Amino acid sequence: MKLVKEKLIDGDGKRRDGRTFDMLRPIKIDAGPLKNADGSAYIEWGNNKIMVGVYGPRELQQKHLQEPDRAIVQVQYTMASFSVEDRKKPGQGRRENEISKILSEALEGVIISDQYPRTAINVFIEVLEAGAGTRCAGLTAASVALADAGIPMRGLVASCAAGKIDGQVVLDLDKLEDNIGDADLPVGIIPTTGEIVLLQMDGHLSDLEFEKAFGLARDACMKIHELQREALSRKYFNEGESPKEDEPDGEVTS
Amino acid sequence: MKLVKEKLIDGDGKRRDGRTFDMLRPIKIDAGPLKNADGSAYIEWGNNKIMVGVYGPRELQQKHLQEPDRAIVQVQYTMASFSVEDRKKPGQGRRENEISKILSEALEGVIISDQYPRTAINVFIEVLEAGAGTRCAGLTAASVALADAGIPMRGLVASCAAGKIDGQVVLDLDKLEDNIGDADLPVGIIPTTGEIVLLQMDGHLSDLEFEKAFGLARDACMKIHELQREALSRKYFNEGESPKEDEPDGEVTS
Amino acid sequence: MKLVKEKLIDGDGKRRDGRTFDMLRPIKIDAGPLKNADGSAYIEWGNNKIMVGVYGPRELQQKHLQEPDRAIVQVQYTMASFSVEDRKKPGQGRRENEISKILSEALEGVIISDQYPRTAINVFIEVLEAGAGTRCAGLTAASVALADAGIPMRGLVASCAAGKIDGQVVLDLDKLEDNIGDADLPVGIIPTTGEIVLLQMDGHLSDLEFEKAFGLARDACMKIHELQREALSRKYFNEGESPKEDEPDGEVTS
Amino acid sequence: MKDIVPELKIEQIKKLALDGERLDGRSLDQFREFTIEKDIIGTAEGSARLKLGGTEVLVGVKIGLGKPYSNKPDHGMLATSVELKSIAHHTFEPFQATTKAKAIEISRVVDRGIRESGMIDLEKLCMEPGKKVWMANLDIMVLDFDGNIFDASTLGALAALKDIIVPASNFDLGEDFQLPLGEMPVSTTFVKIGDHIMLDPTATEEAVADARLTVTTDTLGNLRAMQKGLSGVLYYEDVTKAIKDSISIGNMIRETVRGN
Amino acid sequence: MKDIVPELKIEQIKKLALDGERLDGRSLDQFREFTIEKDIIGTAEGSARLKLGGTEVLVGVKIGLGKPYSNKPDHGMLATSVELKSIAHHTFEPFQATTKAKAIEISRVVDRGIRESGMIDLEKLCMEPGKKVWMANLDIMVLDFDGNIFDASTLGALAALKDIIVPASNFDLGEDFQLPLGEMPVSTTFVKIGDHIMLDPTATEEAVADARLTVTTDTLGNLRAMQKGLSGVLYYEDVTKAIKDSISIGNMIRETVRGN
Amino acid sequence: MKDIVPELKIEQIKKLALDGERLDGRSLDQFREFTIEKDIIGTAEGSARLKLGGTEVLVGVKIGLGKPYSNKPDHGMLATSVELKSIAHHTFEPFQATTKAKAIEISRVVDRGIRESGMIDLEKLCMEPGKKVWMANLDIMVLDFDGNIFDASTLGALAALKDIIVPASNFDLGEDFQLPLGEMPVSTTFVKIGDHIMLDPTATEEAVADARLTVTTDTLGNLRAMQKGLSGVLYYEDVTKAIKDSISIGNMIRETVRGN
Repeated sequence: MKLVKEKLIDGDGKRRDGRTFDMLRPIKIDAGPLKNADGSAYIEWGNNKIMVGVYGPRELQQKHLQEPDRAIVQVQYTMASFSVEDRKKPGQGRRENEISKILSEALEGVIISDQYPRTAINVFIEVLEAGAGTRCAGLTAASVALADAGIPMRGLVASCAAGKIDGQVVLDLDKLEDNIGDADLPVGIIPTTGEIVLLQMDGHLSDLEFEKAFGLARDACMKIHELQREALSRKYFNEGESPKEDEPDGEVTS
Repeated sequence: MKLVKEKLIDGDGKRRDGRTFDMLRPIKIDAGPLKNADGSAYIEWGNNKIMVGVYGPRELQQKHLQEPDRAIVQVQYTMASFSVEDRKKPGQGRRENEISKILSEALEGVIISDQYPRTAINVFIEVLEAGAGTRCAGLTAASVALADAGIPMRGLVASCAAGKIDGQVVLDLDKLEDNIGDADLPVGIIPTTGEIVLLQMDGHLSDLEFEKAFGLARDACMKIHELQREALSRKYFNEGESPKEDEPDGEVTS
Repeated sequence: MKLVKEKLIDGDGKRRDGRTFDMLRPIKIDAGPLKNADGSAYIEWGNNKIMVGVYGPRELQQKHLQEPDRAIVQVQYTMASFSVEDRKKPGQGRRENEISKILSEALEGVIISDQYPRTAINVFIEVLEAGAGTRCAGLTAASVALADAGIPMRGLVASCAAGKIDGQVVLDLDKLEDNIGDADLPVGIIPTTGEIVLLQMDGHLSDLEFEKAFGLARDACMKIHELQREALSRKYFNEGESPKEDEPDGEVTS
Repeated sequence: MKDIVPELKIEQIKKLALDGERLDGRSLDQFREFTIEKDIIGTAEGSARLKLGGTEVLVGVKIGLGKPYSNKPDHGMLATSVELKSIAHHTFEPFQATTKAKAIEISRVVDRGIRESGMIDLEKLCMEPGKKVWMANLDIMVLDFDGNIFDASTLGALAALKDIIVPASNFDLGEDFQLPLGEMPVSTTFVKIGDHIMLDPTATEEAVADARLTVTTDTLGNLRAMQKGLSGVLYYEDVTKAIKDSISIGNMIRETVRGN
Repeated sequence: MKDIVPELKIEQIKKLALDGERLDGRSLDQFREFTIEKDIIGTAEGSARLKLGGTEVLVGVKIGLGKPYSNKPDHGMLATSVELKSIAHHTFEPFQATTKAKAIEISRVVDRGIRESGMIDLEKLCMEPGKKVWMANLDIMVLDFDGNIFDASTLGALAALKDIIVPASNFDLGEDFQLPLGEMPVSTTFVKIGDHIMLDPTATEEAVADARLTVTTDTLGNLRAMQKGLSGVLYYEDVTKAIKDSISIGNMIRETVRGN
Repeated sequence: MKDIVPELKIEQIKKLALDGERLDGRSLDQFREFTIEKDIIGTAEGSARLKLGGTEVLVGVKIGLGKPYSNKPDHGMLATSVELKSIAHHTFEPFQATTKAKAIEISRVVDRGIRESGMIDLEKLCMEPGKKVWMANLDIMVLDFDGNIFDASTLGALAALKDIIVPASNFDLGEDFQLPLGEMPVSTTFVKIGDHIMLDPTATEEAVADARLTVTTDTLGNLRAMQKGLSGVLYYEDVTKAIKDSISIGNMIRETVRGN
């Protein structure tokens, strides 16, 4: 089996699924689908299907990890065995370990955690089907689940990747684009402040391409932020597609 | 290597080892063979050879498992690497884990454990040679070992399986009968009260066959119960084959 | 690939690297190369390259291992994955586990540890390249690292192996000699007192050969002891090859 | 400190049970409503999301090739796992021995029900005896827990196994074909609290139960698997009643699943 | 008990930074001196000891044969590990989850930098597509820790990978040949403490840092890998400044390594 | 809290030893009685139950096929394990590092004694060099513990290995044949308590011992393996005395085993 490098963008600038360079895949967010978790969210983003549950703040069992002045955030990002083409072996792999760590750090910077000393906030990100961009989708859903749990945050984190395929900078790579593309740049920000909480990159980007890719991702995060607020509004205000105008923008403080 | 379904019962109703449908394999029980364990028993049952040792009640190291009003029972059922035809890999397998759990529960319901809050009673069942029916043989021996340790119980548990081979309900399957038979029904009861503490089944039984099989197993448990009492009598009263007439039936309370 | 038994000693009594039966391989010891460790030593001995770091005495995390009247010594002997011809798999193997245990015991007998109740002294022996005799080289370097950490000892331990090749008793086997030789006898002693803290042997030795081999190893330990003292002197007294005459012989008490 | 809440709860449950009632308004032998969503995971050959009351499981089936077990050289293979994910309940800690043991017991009971009923016709999944057979990895994730994972898992597995296409052509092994199925087993789980037997327990009922009994039956009303659990005892009459109920209720459940 | 020392340390570091100074006398964008010893391990095809200030890593590369990944059947393989050995710092406990997670993150970032830059020409390491390829095991041991293992590891890896002879003749696979190398990536790691961005942090600086950013660049000044860490946030300007610095400083570092 | 009992016990043991006596009435260089039951496990090619005083071990040997070690391509394989089962003593916790380390040390010493004496003629167990050789899995379970597992294990292993039939016909590899045996090594273990050397220590003696020495000798009185243990020191005279005793007592033990 030899991978032939397919053409990912056609003459009209259309990608294989018809998107232009600056378009997101379809995204659906549902706030609060789980009964037991203190907060939860379900996201479908392209082929990605991810369930997130939040427990806490609750007493941290491992005393040596307790922080005397704040809650710690423990994200556990896990791929279901059936979430990928070749069945994933049970147990946390190194990739899942790394993503869990960087998502923990990303959220810890956003949560106003000094009200909860010596506790842990546990965020379980269960990837049910993986189709490229799971860390961004997971982080996006985790924000919603934390808000659903009533945990005070300085803002909702929205996350999205940009990348490069066929030498062009584009938004939100799908699985094939990610596999045979030239670069991937996952970004997580608080859209209301521009603070960057997640930033990774691998592949091959010039500094100008980086600027363009980052811009695409940042703009997309604004749109994703709207979807997050709509999901929360649907749950808490029984509203339709748009949140209240007078609600403080993305602020979810208790 | 293709398994040809052998005939397990001949025209005279005899099984491969000459037993009729309602006969047990030979059983030998020895109470108290070990010096260090607080109680112990060794059982040979057909080809099964099993050593059981009991420690406790003793302080439970893992605080989070302590029960404030009673002792917990921790059975560890282990197969020796050489106990089966194909060498068993070291470490507890899933089958051993399940059997340990159901035997723990079976014995916990029998032990009068409220005198020993926050402690554990550890029962180690070491299968030295396995020849079908190890969980029943192990449970039977564990009862004797507990009695040998002086742990108060509401009664001795006796255990035996019935099953179905060649379409007929029979008692106490041996290894080949178990492998190619139609059903297996392990039962553990307190013969003096009829209380069921262990019940599993797999295969294919109609409700009438179940009744017949359960009846066979229950009757066999009565006989096994006698063997258990004899083993304890031999140790504690230096008697021969029969226990004292005036001893309370199967009751081993301190 | 069939191992042909090579001739290890030539007609002139010379070994493959030119050594006679009673010669050591070249040894270089450096005291205190590491900044963070409380004490450290680096040793090159033939092809062996070993770094040793000491931490402690420090509070022992695992309470159940604490000794109320003394420090315990925990040696961790580890081979780097690239230290041997066939890459070593990660994780502690059984051989490393055994060597860690016997080296812990060897050093525990030498350290004056009753000043430090409930603590641990951790000795990390990192084998960077292994060329036969790593346990002796590691023990020798560990002594120096402990002295560098200021931990009081009844004396410096020196260690060396003797063995048998081509039927002759010789000192300090190299890798090929160890692989195809007849016997190996690692010895660790306090040269100033003759106390034996490490002794292992495998292969084939008569009692007379044992006596000869032990004698060779003991004499070599005297020389190694000098090298240890020189290394410490270079660090602490900025001296050349020989330590102060009036320094108590090998005593390194605080 | 002894937790006093369970004792109060037990009293309440027993009192209600005297009138044949339960905390959530069901009768003692009533199964909760359940819903099934099928084929939701694109990377799995079969999948289903099953909600049984407040319990939710997600089941995925991956089909691959493997070397058969040496004692079943001409049979395909089934491997069943149940994961009690931390996301599902605050007491689930997958790395703790107790959670692990629970998950193993459930997965083995679910596996036996499916295997012993012959639901999957494993003999038809042999490609080359002793060398190459099809293997179904049946993985069950518990996402939300309100009791009775035994039955929720079996039901979810049934739904996920239905209508699976074995992707033989992907492996250059001929044409794709439908996973050959036989019997459709249904498991029903009862708990005993005091003298009362209750079907399909909630998490609250399980927490105070004395004994548990799972009975798996097939279309013809035959027993295919049973498992008693917990440290309380059962009497013979408890068991025969459970078997009787299991057969009749199992048939109703089976019809509902078939309809999906 | 809350440790008060870090807070005092932070104040001191921030105060110095206002004047562009640091505790060890460096300027904010100054990389520490480093030394490289090459080919010190006889049992490894490549090796190097790298000291960067008080940080010391030992890198060994073993070359062997393996079966290629199914999605890269015609590529050789690279496997990178970083070990935070207990010998290196009193806080490193390799069996604790936190130490393990740190080591995994570093090894994956180092690996991505090397892999994505194409430093090793993996396509030239295929012997038989889908069956047999050369595999480089790149193992990095941290022996002494004073901050910035990210860059120390990448630098040590560069040095160890240079001039490796693939021992093909040992495996009866033709003549030995030089490991084919392409780009030489350099990683530079910054921390943000308060409003200040500092290059190549010491252990003390890392301990009080708010955020961390590693930027790996190639000869042409292109980005090959980036990784933000820690729970503090960065602003876009922080990132673009780091990229700019990384490119210029990376070139200087690269020259130094080439000289070795 | 410091346990005072061992100190009292030490005093008593030392006092007795001055008169050449021990707690259980033996002389200092007296080995305990032992009994051997052979071939008790039907599923093992070889087995034995050995009781040495209050110590009981069960040894099973399974014979199978395997790929030889790359550095011994024409030798059969031996793998020895010792398990310190919880059933044997209240201090044995197989998952704790200390119990595990003890078990590993014992198994390696037992293995070296058997391997280095050439007891099993491994060269005769090669079927196809580099590809297929016979493998003996020697598994030793400790069921009851009253000291000196080293010698009990070696003795049990000797008994279990005697008269093994290699089941070649089961594997279509020709006729069954007797496992080829050479030397019969015997190990003797001493402890030093204060100034006294005692053979074959009980659990009580081991608990208070300063140092331990195991010496394995063959028929000709040659040394085959030695192992010093514990943190006390030995003097050269202690070792030479132990070797002398080991040779003479080893011969007596060997005769007893041969008789079984």
